[in-house]
Amino acid sequence: MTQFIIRRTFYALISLFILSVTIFAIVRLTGDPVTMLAEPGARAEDLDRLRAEWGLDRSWPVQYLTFAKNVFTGDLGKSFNYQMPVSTLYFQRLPASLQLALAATFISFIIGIPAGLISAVKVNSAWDNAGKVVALFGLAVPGFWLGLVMILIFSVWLGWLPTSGQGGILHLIMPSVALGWYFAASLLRLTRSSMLEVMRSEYIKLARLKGLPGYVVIAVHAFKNALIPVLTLAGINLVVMINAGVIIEVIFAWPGIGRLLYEGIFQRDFPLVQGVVIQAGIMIVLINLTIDILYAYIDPRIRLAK
Amino acid sequence: MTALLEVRDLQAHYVSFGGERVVKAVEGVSFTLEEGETLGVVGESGCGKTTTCQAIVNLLPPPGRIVGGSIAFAGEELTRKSQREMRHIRGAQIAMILQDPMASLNPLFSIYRQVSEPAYYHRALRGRGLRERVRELLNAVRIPSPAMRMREYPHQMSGGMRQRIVGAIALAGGPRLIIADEPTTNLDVTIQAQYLDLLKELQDKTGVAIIFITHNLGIVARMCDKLAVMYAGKIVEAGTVRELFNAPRHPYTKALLGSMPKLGSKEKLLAIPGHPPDLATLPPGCAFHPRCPEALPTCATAEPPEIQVIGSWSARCWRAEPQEISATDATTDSAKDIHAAAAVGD
Amino acid sequence: MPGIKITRRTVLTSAAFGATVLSVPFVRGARAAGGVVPKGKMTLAWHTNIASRWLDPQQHDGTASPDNFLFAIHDGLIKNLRDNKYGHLALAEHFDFPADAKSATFRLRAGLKFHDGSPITMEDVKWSYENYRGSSAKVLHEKTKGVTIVDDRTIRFDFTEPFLDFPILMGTGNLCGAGWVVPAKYYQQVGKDGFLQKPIGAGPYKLVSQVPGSKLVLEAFEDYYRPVHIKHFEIIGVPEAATRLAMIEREEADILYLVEGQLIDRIKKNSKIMLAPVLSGSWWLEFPGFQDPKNPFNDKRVRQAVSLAVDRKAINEAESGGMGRVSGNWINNDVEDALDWPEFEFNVAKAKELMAQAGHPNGFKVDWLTVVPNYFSRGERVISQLKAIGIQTRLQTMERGVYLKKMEGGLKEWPGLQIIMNATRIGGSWASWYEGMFKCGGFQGQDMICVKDLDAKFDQYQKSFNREERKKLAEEIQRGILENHYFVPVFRHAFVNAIGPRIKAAKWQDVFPTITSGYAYPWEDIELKEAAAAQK
Amino acid sequence: MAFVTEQTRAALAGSAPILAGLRRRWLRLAAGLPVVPLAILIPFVLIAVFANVVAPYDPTEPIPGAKLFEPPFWADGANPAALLGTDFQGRDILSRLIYGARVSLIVGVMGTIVAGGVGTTLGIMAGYLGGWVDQVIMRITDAWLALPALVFAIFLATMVGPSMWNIIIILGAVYWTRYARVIRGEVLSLREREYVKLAEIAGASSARVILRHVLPNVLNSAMVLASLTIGVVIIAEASLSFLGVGVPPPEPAWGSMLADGRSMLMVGDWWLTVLPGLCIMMVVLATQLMGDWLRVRLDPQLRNL
Repeated sequence: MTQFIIRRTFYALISLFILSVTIFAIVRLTGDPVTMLAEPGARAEDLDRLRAEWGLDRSWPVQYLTFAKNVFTGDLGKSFNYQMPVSTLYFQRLPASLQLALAATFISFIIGIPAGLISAVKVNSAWDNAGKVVALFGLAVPGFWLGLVMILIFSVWLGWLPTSGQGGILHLIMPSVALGWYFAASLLRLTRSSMLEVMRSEYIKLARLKGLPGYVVIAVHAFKNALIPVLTLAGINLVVMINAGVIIEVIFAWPGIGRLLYEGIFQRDFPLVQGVVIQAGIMIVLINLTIDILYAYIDPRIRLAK
Repeated sequence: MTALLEVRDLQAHYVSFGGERVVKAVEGVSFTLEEGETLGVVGESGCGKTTTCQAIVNLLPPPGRIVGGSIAFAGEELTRKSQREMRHIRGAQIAMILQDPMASLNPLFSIYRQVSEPAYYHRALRGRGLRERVRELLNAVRIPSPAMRMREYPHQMSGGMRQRIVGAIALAGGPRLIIADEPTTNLDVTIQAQYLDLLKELQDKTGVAIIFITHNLGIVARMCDKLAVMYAGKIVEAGTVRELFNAPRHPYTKALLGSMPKLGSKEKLLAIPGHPPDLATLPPGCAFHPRCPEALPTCATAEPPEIQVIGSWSARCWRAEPQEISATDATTDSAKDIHAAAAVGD
Repeated sequence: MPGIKITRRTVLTSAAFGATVLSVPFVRGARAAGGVVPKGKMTLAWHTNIASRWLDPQQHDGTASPDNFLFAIHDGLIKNLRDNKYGHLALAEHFDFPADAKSATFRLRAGLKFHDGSPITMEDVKWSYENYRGSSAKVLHEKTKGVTIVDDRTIRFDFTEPFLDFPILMGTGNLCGAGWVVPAKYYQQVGKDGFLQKPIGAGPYKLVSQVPGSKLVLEAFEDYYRPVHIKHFEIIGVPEAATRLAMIEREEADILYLVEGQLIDRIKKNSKIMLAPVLSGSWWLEFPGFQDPKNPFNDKRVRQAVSLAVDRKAINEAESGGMGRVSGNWINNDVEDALDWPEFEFNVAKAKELMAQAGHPNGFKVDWLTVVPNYFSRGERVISQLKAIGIQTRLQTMERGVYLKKMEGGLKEWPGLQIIMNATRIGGSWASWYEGMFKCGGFQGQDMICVKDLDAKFDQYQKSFNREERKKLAEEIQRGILENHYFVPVFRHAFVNAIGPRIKAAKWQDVFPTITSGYAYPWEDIELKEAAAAQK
Repeated sequence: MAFVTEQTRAALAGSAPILAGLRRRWLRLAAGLPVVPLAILIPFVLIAVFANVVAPYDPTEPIPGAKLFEPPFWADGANPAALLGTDFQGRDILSRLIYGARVSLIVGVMGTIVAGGVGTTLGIMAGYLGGWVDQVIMRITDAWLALPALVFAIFLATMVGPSMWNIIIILGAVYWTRYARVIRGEVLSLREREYVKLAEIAGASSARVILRHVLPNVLNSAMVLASLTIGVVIIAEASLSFLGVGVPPPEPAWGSMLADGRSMLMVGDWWLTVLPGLCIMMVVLATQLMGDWLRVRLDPQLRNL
């Protein structure tokens, strides 16, 4: 088991290395943060001064080594635009993103899981189709459009909800629905396939054969088992929502990490983009690693194979 | 006195999307089972054995449906019962042991919870009484230190132990009939033998009737009183184990018996040539005729009727004939071989 | 020299002029004698994120973004305000810039304070100038021989040579931050990073709290030397234009920046919202690599035909709701030494004739037309207008960072035959425009334009200390560009902002009075309607 | 067990039964087609194919004489020449929607094919060849998953310049990872199947085994994934348009129509965005439902017959 964990950790580090090199190179290939400031009034000397101050006058390998070395010491570098450590910014924004992501996860649950359950239990019924269409709707429209239409209806026309920004629970409703609905479809699918798989399992057959009431079989025996992969997916979705809720955060002026990344990309704030991406990568890798280890713990066959 | 279970002309079909494909998994199956008796049902995969059993407990997986016939259990007609009524039969009157002990237990519930459920729902046991009952059951299936084991989870158990726990679950509701669907397929040989012994012992103790679904004739020889051989959704031959093993009338039964390795022989397993037919597109006449070494011209055109050989012994074959009273009754050599083979297992 | 006198007079007159124009608020301020009690709350929906470095004048990046924030939190010795381009007296009550331009003396108002209550001392002014490291720092420090504290309210800057641009740099909030005063002790104590977290300045609003990048919560600074009318002031970064509109519709925001051109007509009809079309950057077409004789744009007649084929009025109508300006010069006319130039003619027939004379009666194909991102629609309009004279081309869209990178890369990034629809921002000086956009080696000119005789004249201009000569050279250079159609000016677009119903404003200029900026400062002068001010 | 040998023998006989099985599966597909998704998709596909016949105007040129932002037919002051009104350039919205079907469907389908092609190939290579090839491919896949699509899209747009085809490449490059993962898993389990093992023992070359035994068997999963990806790709194109790096104008993609018109939503001209939004929604919903149906039909894991 220890060997398994070591091996998986090693793989994870390789993936992170590839990720860091890729992101390092591609942000640099697409522009120059200093050029973004090159407006009349700025002078070549100012630009050179900024390049030197931001460490961009050094060669790429040197820049990368500094970056990689710093990452190992937990330092993601300093944002050009904010003149603040990226990790400080990240953790400043994290609560807002986490709040939105948790609310969105909740929304995705209440849309996706019942629809998936109905879809699995009552295959091809009208309820199944209705649930499917509702859950798939979030995936079938672009998030920005859904967000804006909601703002139009609920803020501008009806005046029920504030348009944007972080605040009370009312501020949370529209962004979390817009974000969570997108993920509902994947939950629907996984809940359904996982339920169908569980329902076909021997232990559910046995549960029925025991003469348990139908709801006990479905809601207790089957659902509890079907929930494991669903929760795994929800965990990964949560990480994605925290780090990449770009469009929804932009539409709703939500002060989260996705917007930080968005601004970083358009401003070519290299340390910011690298930092957020690496941070997200670490979270994803960690969650995958945990899942792998947990599954290996449950199923010895995985442990022995690759 | 009515039989414990009387199945008459049972028909169960799977109708796929839109009805363009009908799989006649069970087509006119009849048999009876008395209290305390053991019936073996054998046949190749997909012959309708499992469907028959699922029909008995009215748990055909969709899109399966019972389309005809009757199932009388202790005088009550099961096919007319609602799912809610059936619920009180399942687990309480009829229990089932499934093929795969590894998969039959829910990995997320404790042994206690899983064993106690039938007693909880059917015998209304609660608290201390329930705990006592579980301990008894685990004792009965020879689980060591049951008080400790029942707090554990399936993944902490060995395969043999899990199958015994499945046995305990079957017994928990105090059923009169246990349907065991290939219960030992996934166990290794020594554990299989132990398990079969245990079942036999429990049957003796509780007087429960058992339907044993298997394709292992060794197990049949060891465990069963009666035998039904199924092919393509029909029972092609039925009778006592002794009768069928001694002088099988149906070529298919013969082929099955022939495919068993004889003790001490160097011969490997023999396969029956050809494939089992597609149940949605059965050949005309006798379903077995394409593979039958003794087929007559009539076999390809007309379906053979059920011919009563003697007593409850019947066969569906144009070649079968009613037997004279003076039939042999002694156990033949081949039957002895079979008993010996059963001791080793499949 | 008379020229210098004029300039000096300009500075002093500006102050006087400012005083007259501002007489209404000033009278009110004087009557209240600090008795204006700031009331109510105003929210500004800013159109991008809020980069923290904008909160520190010491690291002014030279763009037209920090001034929006500097004018709220900080204050300078002199600044651009209303129609005074750079000489409005702010912390200084007197500014003396002698004729030889070899020194400058400021006398500060009495009793000035920072937000933390500490007095503004001459040491603060000196430290802020000497440690300034933002845009133009090098030229300022190189040309400065010494900074002398004359007395506790007077400071003198001595220069190594005549430094004519000194007042422009010191007094233009969207160019340079050297003249903006930060508390030296506090700044050193918390460091430049700490300062961004909690900046302390001398401006009309002090920072209460912030979510870096997306929100600033400000409160009126009661000890400001001018009356501040609104108590609470929030700046929220809202990148999405449609959301900003919804906010002002819902009165969640009172002022918003940047309304898309296509919306102007619609919002004009909305009685609740007042549009503020501030004249902003100019747009023009340029022809990278036209110096190559094989390039069809090498022929002046072809460039002139392009100019004749562009329907500037239609573009202004569609893109700025007619609120932009169809001007002749590509250099904003409100920039010092900008040359006034008549509107260009729109005459397709004449354009076709010129094309035929140049040997392209059926026009020719241009690989791409690229427009400053994300103003793609105006590029599309130009493309369809050019079809009338047979110039066939397609729009090339790019993300902004990519566009700027390619501009900086010079001609090799623009292979084949291309047209660029370039633009610049508001403010600056004509020389900075020329240097940046046209001159050989300039950061957007690179090797794409390169007109040698004009560049030579520009070198002469930069070396000259003679104002007359400089003015003459400036005009010659601008005339040279326009007469030869090296650049084909299109229009000066409107940076359209919107004002919500809670703000007291008879016309939009009441809220956006400063001609050198697209923003709504001076913030302290903005007032809420009585009912809105009374709201909790 | 006695009867297993029969299956092994079938396997020894070669892959004929498998191919026959595949054919049978496809034949069975023809029956019981899902009505609703097809009723949506077929008209859209026809419109896309015959856009040049159906559309009343050139979608990239203003209607001569029409004003900007003319309202659609049901509103007051509508221009009868432009049934669904005009956009910010005075172009016919109906024509743009019609041509937009073509662009969006091409982007969706081709993006999916690129993603599916790359992902399936790499997945098969990783799963079948194993060893360091597997390691390299899977580590890249893992890294890719954490890479924001937007960063990548801007990067590629810089490298190759903006055009519809490059958007397709970008979306393909973003979405191949899910194929690689799923297909690799499938291949790993396929390798354990007897007929593949037997073919290997019989000395068939890797290429042959992949083509005859592996590919036909992973194709089902790839098809199901593809049907689910088309919609995601169409939506992703719209999101790229929102971020300013989508299909470049004047090409009429639904996504860019949506993004361009979105501010008009707040001033009352909702049809500019709602109409393309509805088109996207219908097509994506239909492809998703199609995908679900295909999945039930093709993916043996999930068939419940």
